[in-house]
Formats: sequence, structure tokens, C-alpha cells
Amino acid sequence: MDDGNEMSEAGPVVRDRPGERWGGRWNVFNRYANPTRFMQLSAKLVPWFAGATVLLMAAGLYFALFASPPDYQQGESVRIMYVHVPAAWMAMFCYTSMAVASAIGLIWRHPVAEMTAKATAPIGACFTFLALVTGSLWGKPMWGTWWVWDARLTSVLVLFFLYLGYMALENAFDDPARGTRAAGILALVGFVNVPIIKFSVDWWNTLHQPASVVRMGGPTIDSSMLIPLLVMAGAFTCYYFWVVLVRVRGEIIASRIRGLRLRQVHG
Amino acid sequence: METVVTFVEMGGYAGYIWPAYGLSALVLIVLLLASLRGLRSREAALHDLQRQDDFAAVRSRRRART
Amino acid sequence: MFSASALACVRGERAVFAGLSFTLAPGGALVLVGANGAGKSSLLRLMAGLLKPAAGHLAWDGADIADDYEAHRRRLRYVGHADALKPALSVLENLRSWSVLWGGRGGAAERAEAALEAFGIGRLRDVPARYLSAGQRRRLALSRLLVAPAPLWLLDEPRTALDVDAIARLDREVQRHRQAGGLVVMALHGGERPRRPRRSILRTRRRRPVI
Amino acid sequence: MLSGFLEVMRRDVRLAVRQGMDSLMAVVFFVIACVLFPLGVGPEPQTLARIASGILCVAALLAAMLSLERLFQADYEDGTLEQVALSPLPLEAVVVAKVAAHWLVTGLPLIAASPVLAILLQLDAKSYPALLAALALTTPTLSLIGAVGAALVLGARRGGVLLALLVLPLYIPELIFAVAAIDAAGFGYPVQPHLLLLAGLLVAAVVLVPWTAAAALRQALA
Repeated sequence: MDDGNEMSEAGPVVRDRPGERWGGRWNVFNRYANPTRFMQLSAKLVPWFAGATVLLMAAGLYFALFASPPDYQQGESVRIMYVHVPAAWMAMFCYTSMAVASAIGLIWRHPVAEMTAKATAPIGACFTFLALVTGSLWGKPMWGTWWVWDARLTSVLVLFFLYLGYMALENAFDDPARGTRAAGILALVGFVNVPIIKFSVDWWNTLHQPASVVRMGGPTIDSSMLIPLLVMAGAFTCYYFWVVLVRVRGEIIASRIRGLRLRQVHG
Repeated sequence: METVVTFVEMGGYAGYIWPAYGLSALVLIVLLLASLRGLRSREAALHDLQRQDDFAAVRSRRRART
Repeated sequence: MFSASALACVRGERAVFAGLSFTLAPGGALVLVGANGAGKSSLLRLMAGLLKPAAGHLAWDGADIADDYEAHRRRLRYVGHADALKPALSVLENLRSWSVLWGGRGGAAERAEAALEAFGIGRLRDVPARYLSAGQRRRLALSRLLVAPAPLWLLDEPRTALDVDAIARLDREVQRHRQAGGLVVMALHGGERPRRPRRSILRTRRRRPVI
Repeated sequence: MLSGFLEVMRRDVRLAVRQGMDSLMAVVFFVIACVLFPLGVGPEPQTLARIASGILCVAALLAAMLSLERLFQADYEDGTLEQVALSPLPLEAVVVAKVAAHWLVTGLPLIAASPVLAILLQLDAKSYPALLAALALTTPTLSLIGAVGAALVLGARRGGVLLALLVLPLYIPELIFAVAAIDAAGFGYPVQPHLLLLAGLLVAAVVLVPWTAAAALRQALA
């Protein structure tokens, strides 16, 4: 070194141009994802999803509570199915989207994908919770008990734990980027494990088959029941997109706030 | 009137059906409102911060000029 | 030849530095100075491949290190803030593990003992590391540099806790390493000044460079 | 490469032996947890014999999980982890070496202690071989899956409780198949299918875990 290595000196280090409102992260990953574009797009989409949710929900409730006939075996209690089954579907759907978004976030470091995974978790947890509680409320009149260790109920319960683990890990770090990456890996690990857990619980259930269980959701389903089911599922899906867009917008703004705060601290 | 009563009774399953629907509505609405409120408050916070930031930028530029 | 072009580092969501470039030829040394939080340690961790640059490249003989981190790991020794010692193991046991990891089993103990001698702690070889003073721990951590040859040394504030004798030993080893064509990048902590002004100094500073 | 792998393993085993009590803690926990059950459900031999397999497996699972918290934590805190990550040994191999060492110092003692506890819990004598085989196949998988969790919680607040929340749901298949194997032996049914499933899970874990845990460690170091 004394022998005179050429070396350019470090230039100005934080780019401090007025146009760059929030930290270096976005500047760097602009080529992959543009939260600004997402903000514009989501602002247009939110009202549409909100409207679709309200309309489909109203139609779904009408079909579910008025227009569909009572089941010949289960009577009126079958109406619980129209919230229970779509909620259970959404529980799976949300977990899948969370895993896919996490994978995109981890592989391509796509910030909007990371935020989508983070925003999906509480929604999925709520749907899972609803699937469990409505299942329990349906089980009481059908099976005479609030809870049976049925394979499906047990799997959904485990899924609920996976959501809780994801959210707990996400929140356990002082550095939000760190939490998102760790939770993303967990989401993928959980995603690989869900089929194994499902299989093991099925296996376990056949070993310990409780005698009194009436199997839910018979093999055939009448169209008079299918329509409310599908409409409610559509309503829940639109609801998911509505809320997830709102939450991702919130995440983007939160990261802009963090960028500004860091600039206040570090100049 | 009678149809309303039979509707509400739900063939004797009222105690299960209405809690199921009510709880679902409650959870979904609370989640929605919480998400919307979170977004609003962050938007407001960002707005404040940006104003401070612009103000500080203007001031430092003015100082640099003098 | 180790070089960086337009390197940028983002920690958390904060840009630590950006647009940083340097070239280091065989036998060269680079001294990093700068205030706390200016990114000296981050730069060393980038050079080690522990962190990925947010923008820019680090290249060894023209090849981007990101293309082959495994090869890059083989040519570097990194001494960070943590001494990476196990208090329950003896000084020699501690160092022998690293000697095996970097240089293979053959002669691992001998290489470790020679390294301990070079840093003046050969007589402590059988003492459990929990009894060492801070300076002795640091000497042991620095001994890792010598257990197997590697062309690139990355030292993060290596003189912390060292006494005059140890600093002289470190300087001698650095000198010897460079004479053999090795490269050294060394971060100095706040108050320290590089002793010879002609050495290349890279100031990692936020905002304006003050040279 | 092999010498480096063995060195990491040997160093961890040596550390565990030097710090004797630390690794025995898992076994002690296992014993105490198993002893609590008869006190809780009553001493009737029939009752105990019926639930013995479940108690043993749940307690073994909890003991394995509790001991996992320190798997990477100490190395993370004292800088060893970043040095190992910079060594020529791939991080995946480091994970396997450390998990193997962890299994030697906690999994093996658990297996060794299990027959004694099985006697205390009145487990059917026919089930003993199945118990040992099931634990021998389960404990390595528990260590492997737990390693991913331990790597993910590095640097987190409340790492221990968090680790339980992350890892216990993933342990469910292990628990189910292990208990099924032991029970099947007790009832005189074939044990093999359950053991094969456990072996399959072990193989899957051996393939997938090092890779995942290494990714988790890298992001913890970054």
C-alpha cells in the first residue's frame, strides 16, 4: 500500500437527492418491483374489490339464509356450512398465497411480495379461526359435542398454529426486514409440511376412529346448496383481496415512514 | 310476523346458526376496520413527516445559500 | 487483485454507503477509518461475502465474488469483533478446530502451535480459554490468520485490547503477509490513526467525504 | 471436507461433554416430565399402560425441543457461526454436523433412558423393541426439524417460546407415527408400516433440512 495502490476515494455515501423520499432500499430494487406503481394500481383496484365484496356478500347471505332449502338430514343447521366451508377454503388459499408470496420475496427480493406475505397472515389466521369456531358450532348440533378430533378439524387447528407461528416470528425481530425473511422461510417450511401433517392426521384418525362421527359434507351436493356456497366463497375471496391490498398499502407507507425516520436520525 | 319468528328460530338451530354468522361478521368487519384504520393513521403520519422533511430541506437550503 | 466498483450497502432499510470503489493489488493494504456507524464493519462483511451488496460488485482477479462464494471463502480470513472462542476448550483446542477446517487434518496441531507462538501465547496452549484476558483472547482470535495461508485478510479493529507487544506482533505478521503478496483490509476504530500517512485510506463517511 | 465435518461434530460433542450438565438437562427433563404423568392421571397400571406410549413420545419430543434452543445460539453470539460460515465447509454440512452432535449428546441419552421410564409407566413388554426403534428413527428427525426452527429464531426476542410455537406443529407427524408404532406392537399388529413412514420422514428431513437451515442461518448472519 505504501507502494502506492491506486484507489478511488469513497464518494458521497447516502444519495441525498430531493426526489428520493425513502431510504436506499427502493432505489436499489426498483428494477424488480416498484411500490409506487403498486400504490397507483391498488388505489384503482380497492374500490372494485370493496364493491364486489359487498354485492357478493349480500347475494351470498340471501341465498344462504333465505333461498336455499334446509338439508333433509341436518335441517336448518346446514346453513352454517355456507360460512364454514368458504372460511376453510380461504384458510388454505391464504396459506398458499402466503407461501407463494414468501417464495417470490425470498428468491427475487421483491418487496411487494414480501409485504403481501406479511399482510396475508392475519387474514388467513382470521379465516382459520372462523373455520374452527363455525365448525364447532356446527358440530354441537350434529355430533352432540363442541369438538371432535376429526381429521379435518385437527388439520385446521394445526394450520391455525402455523399462522400463529408465522406472525410471532414476523414480529420477533427489531429489524423488520429480518423478520420478513425469517418468516418467509418458515412459511415455505410450513407449506411443505402441511400435506405431511394432513396425511399423518388422517392416518391417526383412521386408527382412532370415533364411533359417533357423522361424516360432514356428503358425496353429492345439490345445486341449491352449491350456489350459496360458491357465492359466499366468491365474497370471501374478494374480501381477501380488498383487505390484503389495504394492508399492503399500509406496509408500503410504513416503510416510507421508517425511511424518513432513519433519515432524521442519520442525516 | 310468524315467518320472521320461524326464520329467526332456524328450525331450533338458532343458537348455533346466528352465533356462527354473527361471529364471522364480527371478525371480518373488525379485521377490515383495523386494516383501514392502520392505513389511515400511517398515511397521516407519513404526511406529517414529509411536511417536516420538506420544511427541513428548505431551511437547510436557505442556510446553505446565506 | 481485489477490487470494488460502485458498492452500496443497505442495512435494515438504511443506506449505509453507496458508490464506493477501490482496487487493491497483491501486497496491498487498505485501512478503513470513519466514525461509528459509517459502515467500516459492514464493508468488511461485504468483502467477506457475509453481506450481499445492494448494488455494485466486488471482484477478485476480475471475477465477481458473487459468482463463487465458496472459492472466495477459501481465500479469506476474517477477524471480526467477536473472538469466536469456546471458554470450555483450551487455547490449542480452540485454534486446532480452525486449523483443521482451513488447512485439513494433516499437521493441524503443529500449524496451530506455530500460530500461537507467533502471537506470543504458545505457553498458554493448555489453558482453558475462559481464563484468558481480553488481550489474550484477541491474540488467540488473530492466531486464526496464521493456521493456513490465505491471500486476503479482513481485520475489523484488530488492535482493540492489544498491548504494545501484541500490536508489534500483529504488524510484523501483516508485513510478512504483504511481502508474500497477500492483501490486508483493516478497519481502525475511531480514535486510531494510521501510523504511516502514505498508506491508502478509505474513509467510509456518510454524505460528504472529508479527506 | 470430511475432516472439517468431523471436526465440527467432534468439537460440539467435546463442548457438550465438558459442560456435562447442559446436555443431561434434556434427559432429566424427560424423566421428570414422564414421572409427572402418573401423579396426574393416577397410578392404575391399566390406565398408565394405555397412555404410556403417548407420554413417552410427547415427553421425548418436548425434551428434544427444549435442548435445541442452544443449538446455534451460543455460536451465533460468540462469533463462531460467522467464522464457520466463512470456512471452506459448506454451511449445509455444518448444519448436519451440528445436528449429528446434538443427537449424539441428547437423542441417544433419551433413547437410553426410555426403557426405564417405560417400566415406570407400565408399558406392555411387547412394545419395547418398537419403542426403541421408533425413538431411534424419531429423535434424529426431531433434531433436524428443530434445527430449522433454531436457525430461524436466532437473534429474536423470546427465542425459546417462539421456537416451541414454530416447531411443535411440525413435530405432529413424528408424534403420530411413533405412538402408532408403539401401540401397534402392544396390540400385536404389524409395526413395520409405521416405522417405514418414520424412516421416510427421516430421509426427507435429511434431504431438505440442511438446505433450509443453512438458508435461515445465512439470513441470520446477513
